[in-house]
This record gives sequence, C-alpha cells and structure tokens, in this order.
Amino acid sequence: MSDEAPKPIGQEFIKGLWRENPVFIAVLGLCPALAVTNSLINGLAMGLCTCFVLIGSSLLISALRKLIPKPVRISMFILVIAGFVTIVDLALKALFPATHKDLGAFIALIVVNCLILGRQEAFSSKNRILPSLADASGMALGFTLALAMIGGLREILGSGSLLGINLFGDRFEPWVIMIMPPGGFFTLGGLLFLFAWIEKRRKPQVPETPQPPQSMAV
Amino acid sequence: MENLAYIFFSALLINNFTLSYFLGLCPFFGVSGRLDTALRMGAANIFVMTITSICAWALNTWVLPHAPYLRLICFIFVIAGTVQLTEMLIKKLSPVLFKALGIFLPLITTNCAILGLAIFQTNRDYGFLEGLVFALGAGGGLTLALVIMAGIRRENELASVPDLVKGTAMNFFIAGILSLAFMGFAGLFATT
Amino acid sequence: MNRNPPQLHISTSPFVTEGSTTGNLMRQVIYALIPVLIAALWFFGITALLVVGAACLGAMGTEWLLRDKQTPNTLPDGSALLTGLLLGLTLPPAIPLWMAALGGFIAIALGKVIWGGLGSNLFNPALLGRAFLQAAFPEAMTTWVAPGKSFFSLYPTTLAPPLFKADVTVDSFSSATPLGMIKFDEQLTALDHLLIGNIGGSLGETSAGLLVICGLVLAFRKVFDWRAPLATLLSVVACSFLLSWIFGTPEPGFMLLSGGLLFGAVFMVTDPVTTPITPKGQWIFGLGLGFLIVVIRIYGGLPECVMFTILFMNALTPLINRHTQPRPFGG
Amino acid sequence: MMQAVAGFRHGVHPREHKTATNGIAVERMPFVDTYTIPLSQHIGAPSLCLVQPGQLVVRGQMIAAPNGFISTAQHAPVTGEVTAVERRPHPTGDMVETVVIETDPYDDQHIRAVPPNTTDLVQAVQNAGIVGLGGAAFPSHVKLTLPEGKHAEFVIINGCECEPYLTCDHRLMLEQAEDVVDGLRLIMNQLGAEQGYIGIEENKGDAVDMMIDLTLYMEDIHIVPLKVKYPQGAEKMLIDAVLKREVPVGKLPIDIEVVSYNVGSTAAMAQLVKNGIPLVERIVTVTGPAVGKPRNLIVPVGTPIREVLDYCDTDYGSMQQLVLGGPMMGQAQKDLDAPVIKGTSGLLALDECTVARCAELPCIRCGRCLEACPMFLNPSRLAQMVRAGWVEELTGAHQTNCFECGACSYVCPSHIPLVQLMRLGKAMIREEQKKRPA
Amino acid sequence: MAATVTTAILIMTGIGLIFGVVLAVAWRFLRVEEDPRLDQLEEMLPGTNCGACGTPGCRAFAQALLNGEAVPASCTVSSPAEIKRIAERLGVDAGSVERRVARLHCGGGKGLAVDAAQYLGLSSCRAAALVNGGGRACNWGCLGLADCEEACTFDAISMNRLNLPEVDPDRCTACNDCVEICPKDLFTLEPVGQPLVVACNSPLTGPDARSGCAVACDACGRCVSDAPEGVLAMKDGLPVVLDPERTTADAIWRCPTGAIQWLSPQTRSQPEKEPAEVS
Amino acid sequence: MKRQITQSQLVLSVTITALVAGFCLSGVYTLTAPRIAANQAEATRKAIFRVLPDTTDYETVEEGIYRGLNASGESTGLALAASGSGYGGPMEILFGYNPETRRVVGLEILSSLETPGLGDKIETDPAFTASFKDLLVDPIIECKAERRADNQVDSISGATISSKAVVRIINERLAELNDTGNVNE
Ligand SMILES: Cc1cc2nc3c(=O)[nH]c(=O)nc-3n(C[C@H](O)[C@H](O)[C@H](O)COP(=O)(O)O)c2cc1C
Ligand SMILES: Cc1cc2nc3c(=O)[nH]c(=O)nc-3n(C[C@H](O)[C@H](O)[C@H](O)COP(=O)(O)O)c2cc1C
Ligand SMILES: Cc1cc2nc3c(=O)[nH]c(=O)nc-3n(C[C@H](O)[C@H](O)[C@H](O)COP(=O)(O)O)c2cc1C
Ligand SMILES: Cc1cc2nc3c(=O)[nH]c(=O)nc-3n(C[C@H](O)[C@H](O)[C@H](O)CO)c2cc1C
Ligand code: SF4
Ligand code: SF4
Ligand code: SF4
Ligand code: SF4
Ligand code: FES
Repeated sequence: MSDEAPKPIGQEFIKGLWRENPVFIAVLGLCPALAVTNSLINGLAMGLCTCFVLIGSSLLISALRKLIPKPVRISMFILVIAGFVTIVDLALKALFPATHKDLGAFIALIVVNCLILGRQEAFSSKNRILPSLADASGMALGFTLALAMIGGLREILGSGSLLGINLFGDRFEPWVIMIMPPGGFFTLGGLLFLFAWIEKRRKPQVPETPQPPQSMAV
Repeated sequence: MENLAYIFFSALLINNFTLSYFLGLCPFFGVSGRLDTALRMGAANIFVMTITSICAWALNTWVLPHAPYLRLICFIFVIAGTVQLTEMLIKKLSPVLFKALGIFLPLITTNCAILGLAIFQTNRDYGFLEGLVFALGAGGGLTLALVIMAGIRRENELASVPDLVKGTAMNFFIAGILSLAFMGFAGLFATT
Repeated sequence: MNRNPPQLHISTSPFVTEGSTTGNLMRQVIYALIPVLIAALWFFGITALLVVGAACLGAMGTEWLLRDKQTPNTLPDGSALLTGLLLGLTLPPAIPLWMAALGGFIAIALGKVIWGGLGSNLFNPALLGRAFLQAAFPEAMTTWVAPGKSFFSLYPTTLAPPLFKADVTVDSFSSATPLGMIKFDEQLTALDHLLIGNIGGSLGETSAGLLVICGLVLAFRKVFDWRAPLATLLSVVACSFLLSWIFGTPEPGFMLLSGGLLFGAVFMVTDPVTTPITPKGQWIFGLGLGFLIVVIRIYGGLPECVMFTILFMNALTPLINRHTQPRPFGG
Repeated sequence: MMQAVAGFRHGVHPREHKTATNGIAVERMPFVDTYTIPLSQHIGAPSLCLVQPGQLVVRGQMIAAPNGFISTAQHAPVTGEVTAVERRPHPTGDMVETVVIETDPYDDQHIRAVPPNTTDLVQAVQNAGIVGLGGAAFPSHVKLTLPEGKHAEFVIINGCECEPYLTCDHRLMLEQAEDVVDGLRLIMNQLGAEQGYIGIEENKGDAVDMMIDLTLYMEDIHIVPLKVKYPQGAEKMLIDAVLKREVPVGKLPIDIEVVSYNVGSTAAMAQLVKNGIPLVERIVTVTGPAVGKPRNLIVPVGTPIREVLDYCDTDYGSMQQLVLGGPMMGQAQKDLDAPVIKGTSGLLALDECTVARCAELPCIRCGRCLEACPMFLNPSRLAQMVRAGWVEELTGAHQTNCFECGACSYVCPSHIPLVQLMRLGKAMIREEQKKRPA
Repeated sequence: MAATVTTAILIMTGIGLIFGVVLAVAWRFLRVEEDPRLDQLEEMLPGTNCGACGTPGCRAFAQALLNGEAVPASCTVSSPAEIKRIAERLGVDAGSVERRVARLHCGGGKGLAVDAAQYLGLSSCRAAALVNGGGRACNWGCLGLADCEEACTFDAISMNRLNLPEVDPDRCTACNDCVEICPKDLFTLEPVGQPLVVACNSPLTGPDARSGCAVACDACGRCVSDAPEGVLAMKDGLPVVLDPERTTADAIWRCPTGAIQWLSPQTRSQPEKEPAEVS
Repeated sequence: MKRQITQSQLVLSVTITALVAGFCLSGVYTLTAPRIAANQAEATRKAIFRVLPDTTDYETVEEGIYRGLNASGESTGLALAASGSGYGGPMEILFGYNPETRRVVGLEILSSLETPGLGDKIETDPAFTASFKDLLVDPIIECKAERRADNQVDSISGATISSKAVVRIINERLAELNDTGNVNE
C-alpha cells in the first residue's frame, strides 16, 4: 500500500495520548493494564517498562524496515521485542528487585502485549524513524497514562493510599475488592463509562453526521 | 509437590487465567460474541496450551538450564514454531478439524495466556505431568470463561443496555462480575 | 361516516388477562419477608431494622437516581425495595450502615441498571451487592455476632462513619456461624437451635423453620416455581448424605438448616429473572447448585458459599436456558 | 363409561363468563334493511361475483361462485336487490369487494331449496359455501377430500367451545343435536372413517348427556368429555386429548389419520343434505358487559355489526372495545359497519373495566408463558427475538408453530403483548422467506 | 563471559534455524493466491453493507467491481472523491447512476387522517398493521409509528410535525430499507430530480376516500388531464407518473385535496407553498 | 519494490536476528548477573537473620535448609524454606527452627497470594507472627481459635484458612525433615 500522507510529527505523538489511546479507545494490551495495576507505582512501572520496549523496538524496526522480509516480519518483530523485554527484565531484577517481585511474570508478558506487536505491524514497519518514534512514544505514554490512572484509582480505593502514602488516616476502610481481580475489571469498565458520559455531556444531542453524499453525475 | 487435582482445579476455577490472572483478555473480549466461536476458540486454546506445556517442559529440561536469560525468546519462538507446524499438519490431515480450529491457531500463538502458561509452569517448577494437567486446567478454564461470557453476551444483546455502558464497558462489567462469582471457589481443595 | 363510539379501542387478542402483575408478585415476596424481618428484630434488636433500612435506602435511591428519565418511574413495581430487603437480610448484623447502603447501590447500579433494568439482569442483584461487599470488606462481612443482645443497643461498628472503620476491634464481640464452627473448630450446632435461629449468622438466615414456612406459602401461592428450590434442597441432601456416609462429613440435616442455604433457596434461587426459565433448566440449576454448595462447604475455603455459588449458577443460566428449550408440540 | 377425563398438557383456566347466555334458547334476529356480503369470508381465493348492481336476488341464491378448489361460494342472505358491488369494510379492518343487498321488505324470506345430489358431497358442500365455523373459516369441502395416499381413520367433532363468553356451539349442540350426529355420520361415510368422536368440555354437561343419549347405540361414535381448559378446542389439543396423538410440526391432522370439524360446520352439512339449505346464517353469541340483552342469535351472514348490537341493546357509551369471536382469540373491530361473516362466532362488547390494560412492564422471565403454551414454545424468548429481529433464530425455534391462542399473554404478569409479537414474528418470517429465493 | 556468549549463540542458532526452516516450509505450502485488490477495495468502501448497490454487501460489491460487473458510482454511500479514488485504483470509469431517494406516498398525518379507533399495543407500524390494519380509518395510509425512521441506518428519516416520516434527500442512500419495512408499502425509490409526488395510497375514490382522510386522492382525474399528455395516468384510483422526465408543476394546481405535490427544489422533501410560482 | 525473496533468505534473516538477539542478551545477562545474584543472596540472608534471632552468619546445609551462626560461630538453629497452598494460591515461607528445643523461633512469609486485609494478616498481624517466636512443635503445631498450649497458634479470625495453611506447611516441612533424618544431627 502506498505510504500514508505524512502527518505532523506532533500529531502522531498526541493521538496516542487520548484520541487513539491504546487502552481506553483501542482496548489493546489489556492483560498488563489490569493484572498489575493494583497500585499507582506498579502501573507506572509497568507503563515505563512497556515504554522502553515499545520505543526501543519501534526504533529498531523502523530503522530495519527495508531489510525485513515480509513473510517473516512477525517473527522478526517478536524476536526484537522479546530481546528488549529480556533486557528490561534483567535490568529490573538487578536494579529494583522489589518492583520486579511485584510485577512478577507480567514483565515477561510484555512480549505478547498486543499493543506492541500491533504498533510494529501497523506503523513502525511502514514509516520512517522520526514518525515511528513519535507514534511509539505517544502510544507508550498513553498506555502509561492509562495504567497510572487505573493503578491510581485502584490504589486510592483499595488501599487508601497513593504511591504508598496514606491518604485518609488509619481508620479508612479499604475496598479490598479494588486491588483484587474484579476490581480491575470494574475500574476499567467504570472509566470507560465515565469517558462516555463526559463525551455525551460535551456535545449534547448532536447526532453524528455521516458524510452526506452529494448527488453526482461523474 | 502439590497434587494434580489441586493444580487442575486451581487453574480451571480458582485462579482462572482470564478472570483472575487477566491473561488472554484480548481474545476473551474479541471472540466471546458468539457461542460457537467461543467454543472453538476454547478448544484451540486447550490444544495450543497442551503443546506449549510440552515445549516449555522440554526447553526447561534440556535447553534453558544453560542459558536462563534466553527463556523468553526461546519460549516464544519454539511455541510459535511448533504451533505453526501443527497447524500445517492438521491442515493436511484433517481439513474438518482445521476448519473448526485452524483459523484461531495463529491468533493465539502470540497470546498472553499461552506465554503465561509457559512462564507460570516454569516459575512453579512443574514436571511433565503437572505441566500437562496445568495446561488442561488453564485451557479448560479459559474455555469455561469464554463460553459463559458468550452465553451472557448473547443474552445481553436482547436487553436494552443503556447507551453509556453498551459495548466495551459492559463487557468489562460482566467480566468483573464473573470474576467475583469465581471467587467462591477460592480455597477449594487447598486445605485437604 | 365514522359513527363509532369515540373511545373504541383496537388491540391484539387476548382481551382478558389472569390479573396478576409483576408488582403484585414482588409485593407478595415482600410480605413474605416481613416475618423474617421480625425474627431478625427479635434476635438482633433494632440494628436489624437499621441495616435493612440502609440497604433498602441504598437500593431504592439508586434505582430512582439512575432511572431512564424518559420511562416511567420504576420504584412502584417494588423490585428495588425487594432487592434492598433481600440484601439487608443477608448482611451480618454488626455491619456498618454505610456499607449496607453501598451494597444497595452496587446491587442496583451494577446488578440491574447497567444491564437494562428490571428483567434484563443475569446476576442476582442482591447477591451481587453482597458479593461486592464481601470482597471489598471481608473483615466486616465475616464478623458474626451471637443473638441475644438488648433490643435497643447498637453494635459498636454499626454507626461507623462512611468510608471509615469504627474504633473498636471486632474480636471483642464476634462469634462464629454454625458452618464456620464445624469447619474450623469441629463444633456441631444442635438442630433445634438451627430451626429456631438463636445462632450467629446473617440477619435473615438464622431461623430455618420460619424460612421453610415462608417458602411453602410462596410456593403454594404460585409466586415462584417450586422446581429450582426443591431441586436445590434435594441435591444438598443427596450430596451431603453421600459424603457423610462415605467420609463422615456433616449430616444432611445440619447442611440443610445451616448457613444461607434456606434463605437462598427460598428467595434467591426463586428469583425468576436470574434463574432458568425452562422447567428442565430449573432442575439442572438446582441440582448443580446443591452439588456445588456441598462440595465448597466441605472442601472449599468458604463455608458460607451459597452466595457465590448462586452467582456462578446465574452465570451458567443463559447456557442452561439455551440447552433446555422445551420440545415443541409435535416436534 | 367412567374414565379419567381427557385433556392436554399446559394451557390456562380463564374465567368462563358463560352463564349470561348458555341457558337461553337461540332466537332469530329480525331482518334488517341492508346486507353486505364480502366476497372473501374464508381462507383461500375470494369468490367470483355473479351478480351486478340492480339485479334481484333470492334468499339462498348463489351470488358468488368458488374461484378454485380452495375457495367457496357466497349466497344471498335475504331476498332483495343488489345495489352495489364495491369495496366495503370487512371485519379484518381491510376494505374488500362486497356485494351490497337491499332487503325486499315485502318478501317472507323463506328459503326455497331442494336437497342436493349427494353423490358428489364435496361439490355440494363447496357450492353451499360451508366453511369451518370454529373460527378459521377454512372451506369445509377441502377436508372432505382425502389427499392422495392418505387415509382418515378418525373424525373428531369439536364441541369444546373453550373460549370464555361464547355459548353458540353449546346451544347448537343442545338444539340441533341430531344435526351434529347426522353430520358426523355424513363425514365418516364420505371419508370412509371408522371411528367418530365428539369432544365436549365437561362444563357443558347437558350437551354431553344429550349426545350420549343420542349415540347410545352407535358403536363407532364416541362422546368424549374433556377437561375444562383453554385451548382445549384447538384442533391439535383436541386430537391430543381424544386420541393421545400429536400432530407433528408442520404436518396436518390428516397426516395422523384424523379429520376434525366444528359442531356448527357439521350441523350445517347435515342441514344441507337434509334440506338443501346453504350457509346463509349462523348462530352468534352476543354478550359482554356492555350488552344490555346478551343472547344467542341466528344472524344472516352479512348483517352489519351495528344492527346486531342495536338489537341487543348495547350501551355504546360504555363499550370500549368490540371483539369478534371470543376474548382469547377474537379480533377487535374498528368499524361497526363491517358485517357479521361466516367465521363470526360471537360479538363481545367489553367495557372500561375489561379494556383498561396495565402498562407493559419488562419480562421478568417468570416462565408462566412457557408453562401456559400448549404448543410447548418459549414465548418470552421468542418475543425477545422478534424484538431483536432475529428471524433466523425464530425459524429455528419453530415460532411458526404458535397458533396465537393467547394463553401466554393471558398469564403474563408483565402484560407483554406476546401474541402480537408472535404475529409480527410470523410476518417477519414470511417476509424473509419471500426474499430468500429472489 | 565467553562461555555465556557461546551457549547463547549456539542455542539461538539452533532455534533460529529450526524456526526459519519451519517458516520457509510454511511460506511454500500455505501461500494463498487471492486478488490483493479485493481487500484494498473493501477497505476503500464505506463498509456499511447497506446493499444499496444491489449486492449483498461491500465485499460482494468489491468482487463485482473487480469482475467488471458494477461501476464504482453504484455505491451511493461513498463520497464522489472516494468513488474517484476507487475508479482510479481499478483504472475504470466511475460511471454514473442517477441518484434515487425514498419518497413517501401518504399525506395523511396527524389531524388529517381520521382515526377510526384507538390502537393499543406495540409501538410499531408493522405490529399495528396486524391489528385490524391499524386504527386509521384509511386502511392504506401511514400509521405514524416510525418503523421506517428506526429502520433507516443513515438517519435520513425523521418524523415531522404531522407525525409523518420525512426523508432527508441528502442523507438517503436509496438503501431500500424503508421500502421493505413499511407495512403499508408507502415508500418508493424515485430519481432525486423528479419533484412530482403522489402523496396518497388509497384506492378508494370520491367521498369514500375523503371521508377517511382530508388529503386523500379522490381520483377526480384533474391532475391527469392538466399534466402533459402521457405523463400521468389514473390507475386503481390513484395517479401514477409514467414519464418522470417530463413532469411539470401543472399537474398539481387543481388538485382539490393536495394529494399530488410538487416538491420545492431547495429542500426536495417539502412541497412548495405556492406551486404557481414554480412554473 | 517487489524483490523476489528466496527461502534461504528467509531462513537466514530469522537466524541472523536470533543470533544477534542472543548475542546482545548474553551481554546484558553477563552485566546484570552479579547484581541479581547479590540481590537474591541479600534477600535470603536478611530473611534468615530475621527468622533466627541473634544470627550474624549462615551456611547452606542443602537447598532450602540453612544453618544460622551467631557471632561466635555457634549454631543458632535451622532456617527452613517451605511452600504450600494457602487460601488464594501457593505461598512460600521461611521459618526458623531450633532442633534442640524443638521450637519454631521465627517466621517470614516470602510470598503469598492471600487476600489483602484478611489473609495477608499472616504477614501483617504482629500477634500472629509473634506466636511463631517460641512455638513447640511436639507432637505437631495446632491452630486454634484460642491459644491454650505451647504447641498452639491463635488463628486469625476471618482468616482461619490462611492461618491453618501456615501451620500445615510448617508441620509438613518438619515431618519431611524428620523423614530424611538430618534434623538432629
Ligand atoms: C414445594 C412444592 C413441591 C411440589 N412438588 C410437586 C411435584 O413434585 N409434582 C407435582 O406435580 N406438583 C408439585 N407441586 C404442586 C405444584 O405447585 C402445582 O400445584 C401442580 O404442579 C399443578 O399442576 P397443573 O395445574 O399444571 O396440573 C409442588 C408444590 C410445592 C409448593
Ligand atoms: C386456540 C384455538 C382454540 C380453538 N377453539 C375452538 C373451539 O373451542 N371450538 C371449535 O370448534 N374450534 C376451535 N378452534 C378451531 C379448531 O382448531 C379447528 O380449526 C376446528 O375445530 C376445525 O373445524 P372447522 O373447520 O369445522 O372449524 C380453535 C382453534 C384454536 C387455534
Ligand atoms: C473475598 C474474600 C477473601 C477471603 N480471603 C481469605 C484469606 O485471605 N484467608 C482466609 O483464611 N480466608 C479468606 N476468606 C475466607 C472467609 O473469610 C472464611 O469465611 C474464613 O476463612 C472463615 O474463617 P473464620 O472462622 O475465622 O471466620 C475470604 C473470603 C472472601 C469472601
Ligand atoms: C420470587 C422472587 C424472588 C426474587 N428474588 C430476588 C433476589 O434474590 N434478589 C433480587 O435482587 N431480587 C429478587 N427478586 C426481585 C426481582 O426479580 C429482581 O429485582 C430482579 O432481578 C431485578 O431485575 C425476586 C422476585 C421474585 C418474584
Ligand atoms: S406462543 Fe402461541 S401457541 Fe404458545 S401460548 Fe402463546 S399464543 Fe399460544
Ligand atoms: S409470562 Fe411474561 S413476564 Fe413471565 S416469562 Fe413470559 S413474557 Fe416474561
Ligand atoms: S411510512 Fe410506513 S413505516 Fe413509516 S411510519 Fe408510516 S406506516 Fe410506519
Ligand atoms: S431507509 Fe429509506 S430513507 Fe433511509 S437511506 Fe434507506 S432508502 Fe433512504
Ligand atoms: S494483552 Fe493479553 S491478550 Fe492482548
């Protein structure tokens, strides 16, 4: 397919934050988004690890895109991604053993995060380095943002704290469910509901207009 | 060593891969719209998980002790390769089976649940048999969750769900409620 | 030309109906709950009323707040009140009131409104509210107290400020439920206590005898279908008999009368909305439920498992319905 | 003789409301000025009009001929003059081609007829315009003709009258009992059937006794008292109750060697053979809370509904709904100028109390409809499917099996218009099937 | 260090080789030949699967395009620019089709058509039509319960203040959904440029027709005689347009009820207020 | 743009990528391995010191069994690693055991999946962990609602299962140790 018309780099970056947010809008990479986000710090850590892997592999793949034969591209992507993930895994283990313990197997599972592979397939392998960098960092940041949001919410309600700092005093009754599996689903569902609500409030009662087809005689 | 029944039921119900480990959520939400696809997806999952478990066990026994840092790469590579090989084999041997399961195979080889299975199995030092039972339990659990979800979603299509939650948000709420319902199994067979 | 009486109506046959209405059914169940509520008052004092009231307030308030502004108010059909009542009666007596109200909110919001309102939900709202509370506040939800406190005194936890704990340790007044006692301390409660209800447990579930009577009345008035509850009880008796015979686990009589089983069988398994619609499906639902209850009570971590089990069976209901459609006449 | 009362499974027990009319002998309604005889009063092709405006016709004269096999004839209900052949209101709500006859006020309105040649009973019945009087108005002669390779072992006469309010069949069985038995004999001879049954609901004990007396020495004719349960009169339920045989899905009674007739149709055939009288009038139960003098009337086919209501002192002020037929399966009317036709078994004028419907509430899946449905369908689910437009699933769930008896709507506590949804569903399936081959 | 690197290299080479071979074999046996343009075309089409083009859906249309069985312009949903792109991609002419829109043939809205009885039941035209044909005295007219509005996936239909459906000609894609759903068969698809519309569907004539509806066509025949020869004809109590090309506003002037209308060229959905000005 | 790709090229490109990746990873591994090993050793060390009072050094007897040594090099007891299933899933613990007094002298939960706020009191409830500071193991440890004897632990109310699980794991580990017979040497 022909190369997409180049868009401003800024736009490539911004879109991942909100308009095409990987978690809230595209609903990708859900497993880590829910599995490890029982606290803000875990969400952030996971987000940053994903950032590293996504940006790193996007750069590499975009740089090598001319060299990658189409039939084996997916395997090559996975190889590259797996390499980066192993690096993160080892680095975390060496530098932040406590965080590594909290995130557990999910660091390894970044390899199969649909988001990362999806970006390689949809963007990096078709675009030059700079746009790929913008796209990857936008997406990664959007992902991190979403994880932080989910993690923050779950931590506030589930532990009464944020970043480990106690918010409401000792007598706060934490909602344990929020840091357990159902809480993950409920939080993301609730956030999606909230966004839909805000969206509806913002543009009241204007039904979306489909492109009006003109009458034509070509 | 934990007993096999516990491994099986734990993966099937108590620590269901989808509902309490959040693994394989993308296909969970993706193909649970219809019951027959859900069933076939589940079957394909059980199949791939079994293969994965065997591969992971083989790698853990013979290859990885030499280079633990290659675990991830090896897992993902070998699993993908083996599944692809099997896929071709099925295609040749049984077109019917391929039609029923085949289209899902490539879809799930690079899926969290599969890699998750391999990694958990490794972390918990499961042997060959334990791994196999674990894979069956996990695959069965995934199928169970998928099928239940599909039944619920199909039923839900007939209801007038408010616009604000319709779609993805509703699916998350349903998954959350299912996850809550599965909590009742916690501790099953653990205390014996 | 049109010389018809101005008020002539046309509609589809039939032009007569049996006369029962949905609101009517709900009201009958509510009436049946009144004796249960009185028993709770008797055993646990005024707190019973406060807790149930808070749950009802939470449920009905939510129903009213989240109603679809275009359609008529749905409070009069009584289903929200019923959900609140049932939720309240399944809560432990010493639960803080704000939790009860929150449970009511969750029951209606998560259990009913998002599904599309009355009749569309697939999970029992009252139990969903309770399950949420159980998972969110496991400590408060497993703090049982023994009946027999003076009528007007409150538990120290009852009036805890919203979102906060009371400043007492619950150990100071907690006791255990018959199921907990047998599972963890191998202590058997006498059957007559179970029948009368002067034991620890949720507000409404302690008096087995009263529940049986209410159930029979409702069944004979055809408010609900007798199949599912009967199947549940039969299944519990059969499974626990088998297990007690082989492994010496608790007797069927104890299994039947203890915990939330009877309350669940009479009021929750009968919820028309969330249980199978087909007669065969009701049997399957009940038998499966009873089996799971016995297995989890004996081998699981949660002796008080009726709630989770019913929710799990609710999840299976669409599948059960699907596979038990009646054979068409002549088909 | 003493045996357990036969019945079918499922069904409902509506209040009967029959006492207002079941004790009163049938009387003849006086002739009115104008009659409108629609050319389509039956299932099948409309009849072919034989008359023109201005033409004089005699009571009992054929004014429209059958148009094909599944069609039947129409006859002048009165002696008078044809004033128009044009579109006029029909009880279905449609406007259909109708023969309008002004009554000759000076005629004595006697039918001058000769019994037909019974060697061709089928032809005679068709030319006499006899159709099923149980409601469906299916041309009777069609059922007198055995399809290729079929055999009719049993003839069942349907005297159930399970609809509330209606008593016309009950009175007919009391007052024309011999006609019914003769008619049954006629049908059995025509079809070569071995056994004849007359199924009567137990609440018509006098009719049962009378029939038993009449057939005491007939070995091959059996009177079967049936459980009082709606819809006992539905053909399939009746056959199930009498013979313990189920008509298979998509099949006809003849496929299990049964033919059934309504008592009215049976008596009409006896009258035809005995006296040569074609179907120009029928017994109609006029009743309901808004009717001043409820009774059973012999009404000429084509009498405007308004005239019948007037004759029975109907209080138009309180009448909110007018139903043709019984309250479970009848049709509400919007136009009182439509005529009584051959299939009209009752005129039911309902007042406010009966009509004030409760608002529809969501289905609570209570399963009552499911346990009421005599066809063992799951109405609540079918209704949801209709609303969702799942035509394929509807077909798979045998939705077309529903015969709109209304038992489901009757019991539904949420007042879901299940029958209407069933009709809509059938219409959707029909449309889909029409589209399919294209 | 050296040992680590050697093991790594050995393992990776082994696995890489095995996997490479697997892929190579797969590449050889699993390749499926399919016209790649099919996917591309489908992607370019709007994906509404409306069927207005006469095929069962967008992919079928794409196939038809590839087979040369259809012209790109038959897709009435795509914008002209998009159609041009598709035509360029295929290297064919976009072609031209006369755009058609749905037109309603009933004017009996609220207050104009008489109600014979009050209808109680499902709020759906199709359901109401099954109950004595609906509560209207005229058995052929619009029931006003908006099944068509709901059926139109393009939001082209809205119920107007007379409670009659009004088609927005700019949004209508001639998908035929409303034509199929209306139980009274009140819609037809007509060329958008043809403004003469018969807004009645009742076969009744004379006072019979008008007793049920104030704007019914009573088949007086004036429109037929006023229109150019051969443009209109009276059939079953209703005028029908025989020659859409030559319609003029003359036909509507003497209609006693307004059952025949000349649509304003601006909105193409509402009748002109004063027909005389048009000609 | 369309180059013909041969199969050997495919094989080659995948292999080369794998090779490069393997090479890079081995490098990273070599760099991080010492740190990781040190981290783990440190964690074990700390845990051992916590479960065995007065310990300043330890030696590994075998995998999962460590002997604590005090400043003067005398044995302070054994630190035993054990695992089993709790309420929420598998849990791993390390406990200090003094073979001479036949008492458990300390407990550390290394990892668990117990419910926060309920089951995790086995880690956070000081009263519960305190009861493992001096606990007779003969004949076996028991978990009771009310502590009445030296070999009994006061179970946490609301988390009886988790409490019992800990006790069960310890009992099983000790039994295993007795079987292999190298406790009291
Ligand atoms: C707890 C309970 C159990 C019942 N068990 C049965 C039963 O096993 N079989 C039965 O036919 N009716 C049973 N009934 C009676 C039914 O509720 C109902 O009255 C009867 O099936 C009516 O059937 P029918 O009117 O459809 O013939 C039971 C009623 C109750 C309240
Ligand atoms: C729900 C339902 C109820 C019916 N009830 C009666 C009835 O009470 N009496 C009767 O003669 N026919 C009744 N019928 C019509 C019969 O099914 C059947 O058409 C009739 O007995 C055939 O005889 P006919 O052709 O002479 O009318 C009913 C049909 C249905 C669908
Ligand atoms: C959401 C939830 C979480 C639970 N978590 C634990 C747990 O971590 N550990 C435990 O022993 N029991 C747990 N339970 C089990 C119950 O609290 C169980 O009733 C309790 O173990 C009974 O012990 P008791 O007799 O001390 O009250 C949990 C129950 C629920 C509903
Ligand atoms: C016999 C009967 C039992 C019911 N049981 C419950 C119940 O267990 N929980 C509940 O929330 N509502 C119950 N309801 C009320 C109602 O069905 C419930 O609010 C719906 O599930 C909401 O859609 C019951 C109603 C009836 C008639
Ligand atoms: S579904 Fe049809 S056959 Fe069944 S009860 Fe309803 S109307 Fe009667
Ligand atoms: S009777 Fe009515 S409320 Fe009950 S299941 Fe049937 S449709 Fe639903
Ligand atoms: S045009 Fe037809 S579908 Fe539309 S509102 Fe009128 S009757 Fe209903
Ligand atoms: S439904 Fe009718 S109005 Fe809407 S787009 Fe289709 S043809 Fe046009
Ligand atoms: S991230 Fe787990 S399946 Fe997509």
